[in-house]
Amino acid sequence: MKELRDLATKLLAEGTVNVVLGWEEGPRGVRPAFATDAAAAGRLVFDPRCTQNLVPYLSPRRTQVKKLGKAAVVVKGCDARAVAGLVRETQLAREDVVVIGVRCGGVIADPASPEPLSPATVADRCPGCNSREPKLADHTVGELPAAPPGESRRDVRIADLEARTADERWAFWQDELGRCVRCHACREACPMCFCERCVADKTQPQWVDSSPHPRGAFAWNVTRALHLAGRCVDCGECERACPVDIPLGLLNLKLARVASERFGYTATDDPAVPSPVGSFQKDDAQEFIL
Amino acid sequence: MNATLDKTSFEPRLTAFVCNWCTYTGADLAGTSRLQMDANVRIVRLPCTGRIDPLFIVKAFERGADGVIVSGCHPADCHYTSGNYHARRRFAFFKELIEFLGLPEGRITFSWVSASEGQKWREVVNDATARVRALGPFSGYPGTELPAWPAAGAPAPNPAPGGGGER
Amino acid sequence: MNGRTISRSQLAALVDDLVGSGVGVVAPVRAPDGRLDYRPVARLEEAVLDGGLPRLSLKSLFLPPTEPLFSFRKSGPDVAIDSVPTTFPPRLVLGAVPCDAAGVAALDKVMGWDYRDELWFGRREATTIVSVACGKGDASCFCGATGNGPAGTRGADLLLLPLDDGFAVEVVTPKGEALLSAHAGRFGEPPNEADVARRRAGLLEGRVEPVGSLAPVTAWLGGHFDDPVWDGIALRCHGCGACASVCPTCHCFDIVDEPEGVTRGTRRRNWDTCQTARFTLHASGHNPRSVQDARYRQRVLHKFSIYPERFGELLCTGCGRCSRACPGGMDLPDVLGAIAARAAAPAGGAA
Amino acid sequence: MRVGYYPGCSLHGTARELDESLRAVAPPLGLELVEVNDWSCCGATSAHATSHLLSVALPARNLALAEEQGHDQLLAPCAACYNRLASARHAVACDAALAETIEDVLGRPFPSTVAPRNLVEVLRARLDLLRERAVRPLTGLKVACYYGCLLVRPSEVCSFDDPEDPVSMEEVVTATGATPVAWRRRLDCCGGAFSVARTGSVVRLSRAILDDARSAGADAIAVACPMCHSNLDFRQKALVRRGEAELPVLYLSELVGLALGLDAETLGLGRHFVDTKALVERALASKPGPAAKPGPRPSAPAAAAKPASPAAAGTEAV
Amino acid sequence: MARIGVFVCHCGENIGRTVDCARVAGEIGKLPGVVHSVDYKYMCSDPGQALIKQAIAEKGLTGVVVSACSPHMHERTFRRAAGGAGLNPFLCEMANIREHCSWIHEDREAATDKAIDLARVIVEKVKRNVPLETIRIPVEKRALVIGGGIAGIQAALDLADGGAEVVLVEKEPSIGGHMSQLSETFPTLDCSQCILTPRMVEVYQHPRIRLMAYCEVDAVEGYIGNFKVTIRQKARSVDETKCNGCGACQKACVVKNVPSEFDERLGKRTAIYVPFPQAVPNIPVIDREHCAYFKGRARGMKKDACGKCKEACARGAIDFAQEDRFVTEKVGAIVVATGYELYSIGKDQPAAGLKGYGEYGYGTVPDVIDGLQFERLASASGPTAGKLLRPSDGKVPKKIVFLQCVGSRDPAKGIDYCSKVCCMYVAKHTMLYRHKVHDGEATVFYMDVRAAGKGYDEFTRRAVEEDGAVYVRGRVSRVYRDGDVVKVLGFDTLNGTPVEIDADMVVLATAMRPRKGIEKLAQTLSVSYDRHGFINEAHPKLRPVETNTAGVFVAGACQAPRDIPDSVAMASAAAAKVLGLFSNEMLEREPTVARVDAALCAGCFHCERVCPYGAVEHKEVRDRKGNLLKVVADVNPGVCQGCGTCQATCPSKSVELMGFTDEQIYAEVNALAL
Repeated sequence: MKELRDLATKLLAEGTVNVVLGWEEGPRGVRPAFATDAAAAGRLVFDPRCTQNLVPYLSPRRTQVKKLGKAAVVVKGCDARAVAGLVRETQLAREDVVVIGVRCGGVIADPASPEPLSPATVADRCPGCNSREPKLADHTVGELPAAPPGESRRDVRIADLEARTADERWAFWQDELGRCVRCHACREACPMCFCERCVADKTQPQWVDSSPHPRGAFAWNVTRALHLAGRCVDCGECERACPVDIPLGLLNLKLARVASERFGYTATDDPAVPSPVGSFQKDDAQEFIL
Repeated sequence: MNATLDKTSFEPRLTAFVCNWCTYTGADLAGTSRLQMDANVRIVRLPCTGRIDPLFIVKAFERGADGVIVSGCHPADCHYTSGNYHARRRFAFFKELIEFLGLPEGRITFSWVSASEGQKWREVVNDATARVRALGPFSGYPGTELPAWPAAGAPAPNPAPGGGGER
Repeated sequence: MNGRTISRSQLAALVDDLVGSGVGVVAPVRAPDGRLDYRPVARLEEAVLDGGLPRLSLKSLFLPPTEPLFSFRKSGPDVAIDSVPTTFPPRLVLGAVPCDAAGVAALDKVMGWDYRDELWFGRREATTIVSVACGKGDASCFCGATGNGPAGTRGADLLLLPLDDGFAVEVVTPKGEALLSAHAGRFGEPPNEADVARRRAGLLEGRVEPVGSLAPVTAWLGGHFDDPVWDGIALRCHGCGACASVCPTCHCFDIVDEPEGVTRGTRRRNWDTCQTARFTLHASGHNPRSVQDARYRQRVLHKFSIYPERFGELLCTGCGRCSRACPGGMDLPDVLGAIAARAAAPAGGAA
Repeated sequence: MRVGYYPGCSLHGTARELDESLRAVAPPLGLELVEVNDWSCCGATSAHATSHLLSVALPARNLALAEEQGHDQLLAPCAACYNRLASARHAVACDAALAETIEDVLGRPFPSTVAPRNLVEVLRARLDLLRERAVRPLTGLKVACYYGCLLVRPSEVCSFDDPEDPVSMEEVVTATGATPVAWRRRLDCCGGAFSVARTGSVVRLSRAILDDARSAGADAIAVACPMCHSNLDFRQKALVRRGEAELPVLYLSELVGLALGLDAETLGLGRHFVDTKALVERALASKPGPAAKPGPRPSAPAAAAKPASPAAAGTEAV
Repeated sequence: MARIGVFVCHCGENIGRTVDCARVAGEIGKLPGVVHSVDYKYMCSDPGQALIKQAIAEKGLTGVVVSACSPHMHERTFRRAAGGAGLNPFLCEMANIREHCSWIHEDREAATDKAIDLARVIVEKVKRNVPLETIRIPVEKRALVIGGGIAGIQAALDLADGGAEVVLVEKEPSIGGHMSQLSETFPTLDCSQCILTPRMVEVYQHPRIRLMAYCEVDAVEGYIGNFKVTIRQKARSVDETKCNGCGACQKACVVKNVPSEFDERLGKRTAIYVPFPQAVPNIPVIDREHCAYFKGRARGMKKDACGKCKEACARGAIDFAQEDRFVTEKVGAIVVATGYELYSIGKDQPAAGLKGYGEYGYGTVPDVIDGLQFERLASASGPTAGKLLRPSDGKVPKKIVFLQCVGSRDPAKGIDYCSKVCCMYVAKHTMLYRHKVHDGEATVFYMDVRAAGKGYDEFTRRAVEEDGAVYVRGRVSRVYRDGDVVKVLGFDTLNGTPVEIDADMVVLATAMRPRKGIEKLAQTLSVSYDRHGFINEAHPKLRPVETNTAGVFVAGACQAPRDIPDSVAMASAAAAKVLGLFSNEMLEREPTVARVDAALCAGCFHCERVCPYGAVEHKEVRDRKGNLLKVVADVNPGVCQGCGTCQATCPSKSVELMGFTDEQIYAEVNALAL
């Protein structure tokens, strides 16, 4: 923790950056901090409650954060993949941001929870994490803690869903998506959703009905998942942001598997690795095409 | 959603998104060769499979289609050299997602039909129609018609698309 | 206190009577993921009356996330309209949390202000709300500060106060009284006054609300539109509007015409939120609230300044859902506290 | 590999040596022959000459039995039986009306899942095993491969090899170590079923085949059809002119058996009219390796001599 | 509000028979925005088009929908008609109720319902059409001709004489193609060298033709009017600028036994060779596979294994170090004239689905040869200097049997088409044979003699009546060597008897197939080809020399089996088409190209990655004070071909493909709801 605060204070003092994006104690557990001075830098923390991915604040659409000047951002391994995503799609120049990587041993699902990190409270994405030390980082702080506890529940849930019949799956998703109120928190919280105007907001024509009835919810969630196919960095923010707790992560993970099994692409924090979107191989599998 | 089902047996409605250079011309060839086929398919012409967006397919189902056909040039034959390669990746993601969401496999048919394959186009049309007829009407999106009371919080759970359910 | 008591078994029987007589009963139900939702129930066993706050507020039973206003069908020059029924069969909400019931009461004002919303009031008249005093408040609850409290009766027709077995029943409105007399046999003798008072006080024990009285806040807000406190207040807010979706009192909606073919379509009303940039985007491209600070200020002002100014009561029942739902870590009580501090300290004072 | 086995009437009668040799070579080649029980005659020439329906129904019955007994392949070593089974299957596939009538006749739909296989096809599929286990390669033996007309024609029915220029038998013969000779009348008819009705034409045709094989320097003729074998071997005494050397006629399975080191008795070589002793000595003369395990003895008691077939009695040398 | 005019065509009874056109017009007339809806017998006729013009004028139509045949047939016709009446042509669309409806359905009610749906779809689309102006782009007035056979030569000469620059690329060391291998040509029997060589020299000397022999097309980018072609100049190992074709090197070459491709392996050639005496360019090529020097190098020898040709060359033109070089050319149009090759008769076949004729003994019996080999034997510049001698023992064959249709018209062998020219050249062969061997007996096994050209049938009659060729109608079942005689077993179907001939030589008239590697070239040009590999023409009757790819034309036998007269005619037609293209300064291009809305583009540049033509560029968006706001994508209308892949890939749909915008397609899909 101290190492992080000292680094932040030094960067601010040197003028290398004008603001350090990190986490600080808040009224409900930890919350994002925009430290622009030593005092604020002194309040930066890092512990298993720092679930939230701060990279969405680096998107060009966040004009207020941009106004604060050059930023440094504290990133876990999953967050670093989001930085690579923005760099890969020319939303962020790598040299315009200072990345402070933090070695992470897994975070809890709800940042406001007082519970310690345990197999029960660990975030779904953490068990089996392969990027506990982010490679894309200008500085890396903290010792490498033990591997995240617990087993991944989502592999089991996907396998269980895949084992069901098509109609059972349809009923499951219609029920889950039936709760969607189209607040688009999943979109606003996602680092990779940086469109100037989302296709769901395009009214001429209204491809995606704006109403939260099953037809609109289905069209929206299909579009969101597809637009993240091969781009999702698996940071879990969409599922955490959903006020009605729809298991959106399952859709993203399913397509992430398709991207790796079919096209050999796994989410990575190396911006040089091209995303499978917009590229192809002459011999891509086409067993499903007559 | 109030399709008049006066005919006893269910006649599926299929929308076909095809590329202008190969499958559309292949369908023309099937026409000039007078190859008789089912009349359930309506063709929407697009310049290339590269232009076919999953949004079209979802919208087709929203507007009453029971099945969708997507077809274009064989790989390496694309008039625009690579439109079908990009489409193939896009369709791969879309098919895996939509089947994970529970749409039965037979509802959407992907195929490559070249300008000289009038015969194959007929088979694609007839087979797809038969598959969709067997699956029954796509029950659309219950809850989007006039409200079924009581609209208590979440809408009433939805019957599975495969189930009969008058459309 | 013209209260009565009702045992748990009698309450179950009452529910059976109601359902049997065609009155839809809605109550908090535990969903597979452990959270609560207001859902229709057939028997009392399905309901969870002491589980705390459901996911979405009671508002969704009166102003659903989406509802059709009418369907239209064109043939040649003329247009046929299928309108929507505005009278609804009777139903009863059992186990509403007081802060939800209070929200519905607050909204009655704006829904009947200059234009009477038939759909809203159609549902209101058909519904009897039976609240249950809330013992499950957490650090984000501040229903007291908004003048209602865990055993508040605002918006409720009957208030049930949990006893050892069953509940003490407090009649709040004539509709509540009518329910009591219609099913008099189900209700027992009035409760022991002292016991009720003791339990009511017990609800308040050990509750520390994150923010004190809001009167000074309302007063201050009126004149400080450009105060520096607003600068950077919403830096961490994503502008997604999840808070508005879960809020019992947010009631903005968008009206859209959805075509279903060339000649047919439906006009629908959907929930909307002032927190998104699109909410105030003009056709010209200009947006009066272009930054998130302005939008968040609008949310605070509408609830704690504009609504009180017009209707004399807060547009917030202190349920705390917005803080719990916020992915960005925004916390309304914390903001209100900061404003209260600023109101108290006349000059300077860091936000 | 488990294969349904349809011996057909001739393999239980005049062509018993084909059955014996096949059963003997099957185990070393990793083949498990499971005889279809209750099989009946395939109708051969008499059926397809008289009634098309009969010529399809009889094979259909046998294929149905094979399917019910769990076989997806049915080995019919006799070229005529194979041809009938394959033709029936083809006829039904092309004619929906016929398929329906067969369904009524058979009481079940035509068993299209069972694929008829002939002797050459099955042996060619095991060439690598044959080369590996040919302990006594027949080096130096020159063999004329005789397909006859039923094995590769009509092309749309018997599509396992090129109808005009087949190579499958040559491949099997090469695998046994012997050398196939290039000769002309590989695909010419030997007279077939006319051996009784018009013996004159059979003599003319068969003699032309023997002469051509002999002029091509063959030491023996390999055949895969009992009909051809009987016309060339059984009738050879009547065809050979004075002073010409006789030409032994062997079934392909017998040749393969020799290469696998099996003895003449097991392969039924003693049953031939044209003496095969000289040829067997030559084969035995080559380097003997460990004797391959002979197949199970056929259940029927080994008859000493071939019963005098009625045809032989009635004719005299022409 | 839209004012749409709908015109339902009966197309005589092609549509009217199974579609109730009046009901279609009636139903569509009820749609909002449709102010005029009629049906008529022949919309594409003059009176039909007049109906459209009149309706546009009288009713002030803002859009026209013609429900008739396929847009591929008459979209251009009706757009021109609408344009003529002052309506922007791109506000006129067609609904395909013939090929996609009336012709493929019998049930009149179902076909009519479908026709109504298809018309409604296009009406809704036209309501969202926007007027578009054709795009004008500069045209590179240079043409690329691929293939230096007679078709390529003719096209190149016509183009050059028409004023266009030409780049003629030929894979072999010399131009001339298969025609240069022929002795005489039918039906006039004039010697092919005499009529071809002057043309070849004309090509060589023509100021506007850049002849690139021994070169291959490697890659083609760009689009009509602006192709960028990468051409691989294969290393000849001879410096073209120094060599004057004196032939000293060939005399000096020690390797003399390489089977000559030009002589179809009947003759021999040296390692450094010129294919034939009249070769153009007359510059030798070193065959590195057989040349002793290069074989030495291949084995890693440091010392030069041989250098005889270098020593013999007075002008030092031999250059062993020469490597393949790549040249790029900018051209406005491409003519494919790669010609044919003969079907290989033997066992191994180049393409799947093809089978050989083991039973004809080609390759095992030396005296069984194919048509081109007979031409080489008969040719004065051939291996036997024109004397007909059989390859096995060099004797004069007294009896020759010719077999027609070897490969052609034989679905079992994978080729079901007729190769069109064999009947003529076999008749020619019988004549040449009789002229050289007066007592020779020529027998021809045929199925039907197809000699349909001008003077063709008379030519085959002459072969029979004057030169005594014996035509036997029937197939040959087997050809095999019997002693020193070639036995031919056939059957005469006319008198029902088998035929057995002891011939001295057998000539097989084999099928014509497109050149090996045609598929790869077609894919490089993104041109489609049929299952045999022949290039697909745009329309068999109406656009025979064009392909579906704008700017790529086709001539000669690469499009289908074709004889010399047809190939020359087709070459001139292709040249005419190209000259038409070059005749105007700017090329008019369909305006259906993509446009980016800079306000909505987030600059993720997925579109740039998927664009096959590199039409997406970066554009900076600055505010009035000039500081950079963002960098967005921008489409160059000249380069964009309108495939629309960018729009389907763009997450926010900020790019719109004119003619197939989101609004239009949404309206089409929406119109399909009942």
